[in-house]
Amino acid sequence: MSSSLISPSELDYIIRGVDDNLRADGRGRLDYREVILETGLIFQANGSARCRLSKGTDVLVGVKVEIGSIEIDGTDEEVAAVKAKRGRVVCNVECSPIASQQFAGRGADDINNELTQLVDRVLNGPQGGLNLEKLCIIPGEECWVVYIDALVLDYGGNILDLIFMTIRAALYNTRVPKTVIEEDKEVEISDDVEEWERIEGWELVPISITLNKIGTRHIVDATVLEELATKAKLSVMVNKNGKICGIQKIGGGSIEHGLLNEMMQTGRSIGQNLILNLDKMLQKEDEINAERAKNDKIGFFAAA
Amino acid sequence: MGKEAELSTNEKEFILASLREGIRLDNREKLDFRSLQILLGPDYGHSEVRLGDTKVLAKVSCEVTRPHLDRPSEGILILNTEISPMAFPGLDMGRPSEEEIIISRTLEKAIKRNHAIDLEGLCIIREKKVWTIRVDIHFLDNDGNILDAASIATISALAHFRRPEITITGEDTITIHSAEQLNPVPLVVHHIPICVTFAFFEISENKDLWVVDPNWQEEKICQGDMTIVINDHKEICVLSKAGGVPLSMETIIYCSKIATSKVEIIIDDIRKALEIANDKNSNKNNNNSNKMDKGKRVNRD
Amino acid sequence: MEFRSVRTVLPGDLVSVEASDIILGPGLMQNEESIICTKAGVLMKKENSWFIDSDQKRYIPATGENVVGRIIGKVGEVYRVDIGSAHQALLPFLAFENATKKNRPALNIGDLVYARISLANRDIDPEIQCTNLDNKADGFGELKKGFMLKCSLRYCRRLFSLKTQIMESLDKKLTQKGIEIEVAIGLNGRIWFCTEKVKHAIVFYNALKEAETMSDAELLEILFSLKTQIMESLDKKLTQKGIEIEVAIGLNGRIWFCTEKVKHAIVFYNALKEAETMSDAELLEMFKNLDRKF
Amino acid sequence: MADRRRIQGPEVSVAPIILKSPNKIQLLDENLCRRNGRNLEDIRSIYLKTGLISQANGSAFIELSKTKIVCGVYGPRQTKIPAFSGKGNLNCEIKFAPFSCPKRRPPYRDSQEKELSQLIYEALTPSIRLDLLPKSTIDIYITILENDGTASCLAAAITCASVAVADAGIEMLDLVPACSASYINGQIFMDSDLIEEKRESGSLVLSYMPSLKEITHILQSGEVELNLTSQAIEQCTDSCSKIYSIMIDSLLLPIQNMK
Amino acid sequence: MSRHEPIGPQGLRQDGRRADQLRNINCKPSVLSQSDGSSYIEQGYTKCLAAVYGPRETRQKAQILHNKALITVEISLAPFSMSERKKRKKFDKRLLEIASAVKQTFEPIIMTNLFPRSQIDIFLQILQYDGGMTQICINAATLALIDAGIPMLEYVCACSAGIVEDTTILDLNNSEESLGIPELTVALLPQSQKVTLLQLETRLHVDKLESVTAMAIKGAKEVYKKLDKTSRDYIGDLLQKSNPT
Repeated sequence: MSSSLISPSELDYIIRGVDDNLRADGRGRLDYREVILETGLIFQANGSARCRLSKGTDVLVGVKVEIGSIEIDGTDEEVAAVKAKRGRVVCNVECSPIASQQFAGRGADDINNELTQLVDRVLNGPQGGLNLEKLCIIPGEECWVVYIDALVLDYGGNILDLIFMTIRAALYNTRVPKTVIEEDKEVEISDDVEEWERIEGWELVPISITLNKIGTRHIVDATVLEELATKAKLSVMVNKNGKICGIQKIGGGSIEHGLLNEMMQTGRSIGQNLILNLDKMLQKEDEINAERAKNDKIGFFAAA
Repeated sequence: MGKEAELSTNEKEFILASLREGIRLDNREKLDFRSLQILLGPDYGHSEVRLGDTKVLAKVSCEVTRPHLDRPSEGILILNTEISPMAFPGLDMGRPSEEEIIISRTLEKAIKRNHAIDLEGLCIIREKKVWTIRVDIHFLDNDGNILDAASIATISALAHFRRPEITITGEDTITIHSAEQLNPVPLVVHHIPICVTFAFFEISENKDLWVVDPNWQEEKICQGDMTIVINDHKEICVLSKAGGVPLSMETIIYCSKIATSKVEIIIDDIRKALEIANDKNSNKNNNNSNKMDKGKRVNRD
Repeated sequence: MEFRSVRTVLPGDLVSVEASDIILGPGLMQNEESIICTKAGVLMKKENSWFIDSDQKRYIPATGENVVGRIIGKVGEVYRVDIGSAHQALLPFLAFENATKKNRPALNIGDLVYARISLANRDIDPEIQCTNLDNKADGFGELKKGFMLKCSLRYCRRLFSLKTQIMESLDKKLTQKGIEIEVAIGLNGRIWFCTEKVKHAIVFYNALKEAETMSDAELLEILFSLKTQIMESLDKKLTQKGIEIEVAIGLNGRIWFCTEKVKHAIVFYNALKEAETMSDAELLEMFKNLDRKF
Repeated sequence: MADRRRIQGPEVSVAPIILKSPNKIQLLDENLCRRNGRNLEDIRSIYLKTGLISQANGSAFIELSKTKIVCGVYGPRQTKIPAFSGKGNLNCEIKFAPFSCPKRRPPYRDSQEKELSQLIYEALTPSIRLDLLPKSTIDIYITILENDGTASCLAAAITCASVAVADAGIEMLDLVPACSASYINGQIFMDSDLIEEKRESGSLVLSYMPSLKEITHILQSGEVELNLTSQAIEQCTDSCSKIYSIMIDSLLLPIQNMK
Repeated sequence: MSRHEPIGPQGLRQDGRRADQLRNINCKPSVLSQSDGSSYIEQGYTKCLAAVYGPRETRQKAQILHNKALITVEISLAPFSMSERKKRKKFDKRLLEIASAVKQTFEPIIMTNLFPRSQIDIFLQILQYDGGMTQICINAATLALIDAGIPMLEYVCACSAGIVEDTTILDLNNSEESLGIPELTVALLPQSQKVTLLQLETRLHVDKLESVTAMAIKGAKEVYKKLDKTSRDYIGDLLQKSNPT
């Protein structure tokens, strides 16, 4: 693919720029692009959000909650007993061919699988933040299954970080209907649109900060070209409390021991700040949405 | 499709030139169908249709199964189109070809979506047992317009088919009777949808160039096609002109009228073939009626 | 001496040959002392040469054979040509009469050519050329317009061997009628032909197609199929004179005809009888002048 | 789409429910000693042998008590459709044997196996001199015969594959030993097995090139304080150095035998 | 499931539209960064993104057409686009059929003979679905092709119409589609007034074909006005920015 190549002069330009703390779009090494956030766009979904990095990556996430059965793993009694009381989260990431021509046909299969597994691992483990026990309806039998589908609509680098941000916003936006358990164990879903609750623990859902090692330094929020110049990528998942919820090196290349510690530190501090900003934006979104609900809501892309 | 199956420039231009003069390679007029032969039987639900050199075989079979959860009181109709390299040389065996999708989707729409066969009558015990009717459609030889031939084969096979008679013996048990014991029951056919395909070549202001029932050479060079599915009540069940040369609305309306008259003739042929086949079967049944065997007892949960 | 058929054979049949010095053609294989057939077909023999004439449809190139091919690509200095064999044939730009580096043939993808196989080897892609051994075009080259019939190889071979006999006489006859027909028979199962009027080509196409499965009486066959044209022109002339004649030519040696007036029928009867011993050219001449007799 | 070429097992398989009183498993005794007699920072003993597969260019087998993994390396061979790039391709495929886990694994590659393949690829590429092998491909096939903890399995697979690549005589910058750790109740359990893994709150897999002091891969899950992570990384790099000497021994053995 | 009357006593439909009223259309060309041309369109609650790449080198050698460009169309449906979450297979027959129809609709319109041996890809992503899949795909693709600057003979605009108790209705939504009433989709070339696509899936008497088609054509013309205005405004803006007077 010609799009995955970078010329030596471009490479040199980027490496030197990073060295001088000045990137092609004027940012410093640790500056994030502006994040534009919208919620509640897909009425078929229980929750949805769209995040954009200005003039670049665009991710849309739809969350659907459905009633499903609890899967019991019979091999380990102790573990099974815990799982019987929990709901489930199912994640899926899809890179649409709309975003980049390299995702056409079967081209996106590998990256879809890699991202899906990564997101699934983070959100399904104890670090996922969500209170899965609250999603259980009848222990051992029925629970809410939270389907999180992320769709990458435009590709301008740094997809993973944006996917996590969007998922967090979409989970905030998700309304789980109230349920009543009747005598014969039939689950009745409340008809009243106003009777809903938020998924507990959404604020502890981690976000990812991806650090790109270019030359001997590292940067955050890389563009497409910068990603091509990257030697090694480290994604650090951080939650609101500043805890590390996952670390993963992505792609080829290796990282020196000392640099690794430095990158983890930076990832954590940037992540915590970003979460604070995002939470502010989410609150603002609520106000905007309330305002919008009065008028007829028109298309998000058309309005943008 | 492999490059071998393509036509040379000479052939393309020749066929176009002859169509402009109103002649087709096989001496047909532009509105003529090729000779149609429908062979039904000897088994119930076995139909072989020949349209010129195009040959399609349809075979209906049935079994008792559980119904779909969302339709507990309806039988199930499965149309299975088998496209093999036998009739389509150079077929890519990996994923379904565009051609195959169009054929199977059009048949599904014509027969299933438009409820040509009564499915509610195929329910035996609600939520537990229904008849599943399966039509296997095999394409034996493709000399063009395989879709029309397939639609004739499918509906005539369904109209010819008879399922064994059953009696409900208990809450969850039924007895299936053999043909010797009780006469098998035909399916309830609500209407007979038939496909008529048009092929369009160059369309200019003064003269439209198009034919009915294109053969494979005509199919190869046409700039677009249109399939109209009409039934015996003069209802259009499916109309599919998926792109291709732009047409004026008058042409489309005219085509629908042509299709209506073609369908009438084809349905007459099917009825005749059914009569002949039924005559044969009734003779056979008279001979067998003396033998009385014990019915097979089926016991499934 | 012609090849003559010996018997029908199937793969695995043994052929007993007395002579020791023999030539084996396609479909025969020597296995130690015996000769085994590897194809189903008719065993043919001429002196010490043996081969099996089979009804194969896939062409296997052999040097010196004439083929009709379709251009499917240009690579460097050669055309790639589909001749119906397992591999595409190569047609160098210089393999045309008077072709030079600067004076190249102008063929496009999809065009048909009539060519001769210059190199056939199972390990190399076949090569073809549009000249005879003397570097002359000799009928080879691009085939303009016209139509092509794909048929079995055997049929092509039959037509090809009868070419001189039928095709040429046919040609003559039709030319006299003002119908020009050009025919190129490829031994790769493709027959190209071209007439001025599309209608005539379709008559010829259908006649050829029908004749494929028929016996050796194809000569009559083709005549028969061209009957329509002959009759058409007859019809025209006679109708102008107010004479109508209906004719049915049976392949079993019987001809039926009918006219309104007995007198005319008798004239026709005698004319036909006379014509029986005539050459084809004379025959047509006679038909042409038939109106005068009336 | 199901694979029609082989006889299918049932679509859904369920492990039998073992009727046993749910006694709580004690992971640590009062002396901070683990169930199998190890200390917290001890790794299991390793058996590592090269050259088991005669047809492969390089191969290795690793065993950490219950965990058993075989790896075969084929190549470098010519890349079928070479895309333009100055480097060679590395193709990793990992497969759990159908009988390797408590639940039967389907015979085709599932999404977890695809991801693990990707992780092993990422861990190994920094060590292999792919820049010397343009237009070539190296195939690494790893089969897990028995799985006793997925994180430790991944680490063992990386170790095993790296030895197999070295055995194939492919130029490398360094060997890549890998090690895993589990976070349980705020303590770090090195090289945990399946029972410990099920009770963990997080895990870490680290692969490390000891001579270059570079980390080729890191994968951590679970909610952990930053300094605990740093501690775990230290412990893992230490263990990697131990594994490194075992890897060297296994590679030297056949050469010494030759003499 | 309760079936409401599709047309209420005042002649208004369930969503408050008149029989011959289109749903609101919002559209915008050039919304994506990586593609050569893109567009976003929503018709009521059906929302669709389109991206066009090309003309570019043909990816598979076997598919090269020596005298014209190859057109490919791929439609994907977001997992959350329908009321029931369903992960659709990439090769869903219905989507493939629509993709094939979209492809054939544009084949005679795009001047493919100008780009031999190359390829033009059209990708369509449905974000939310509320009826009218074929029509929105065609409309979105038209806008994206215009944005990509691919030479076309004409615009294509599509619209659907149905018939319910002898009343023809325009632009069906999902709940109307699920009633099983005849629905007809038309793709129109507004300049030459010709039809490139016409699809009907449910029984309709031959005599009624004309009136339903006429309704759909009327709708398609309105769609055309909207699309035409949007792209004219957009291009006008662009030109004004680059040539300040």
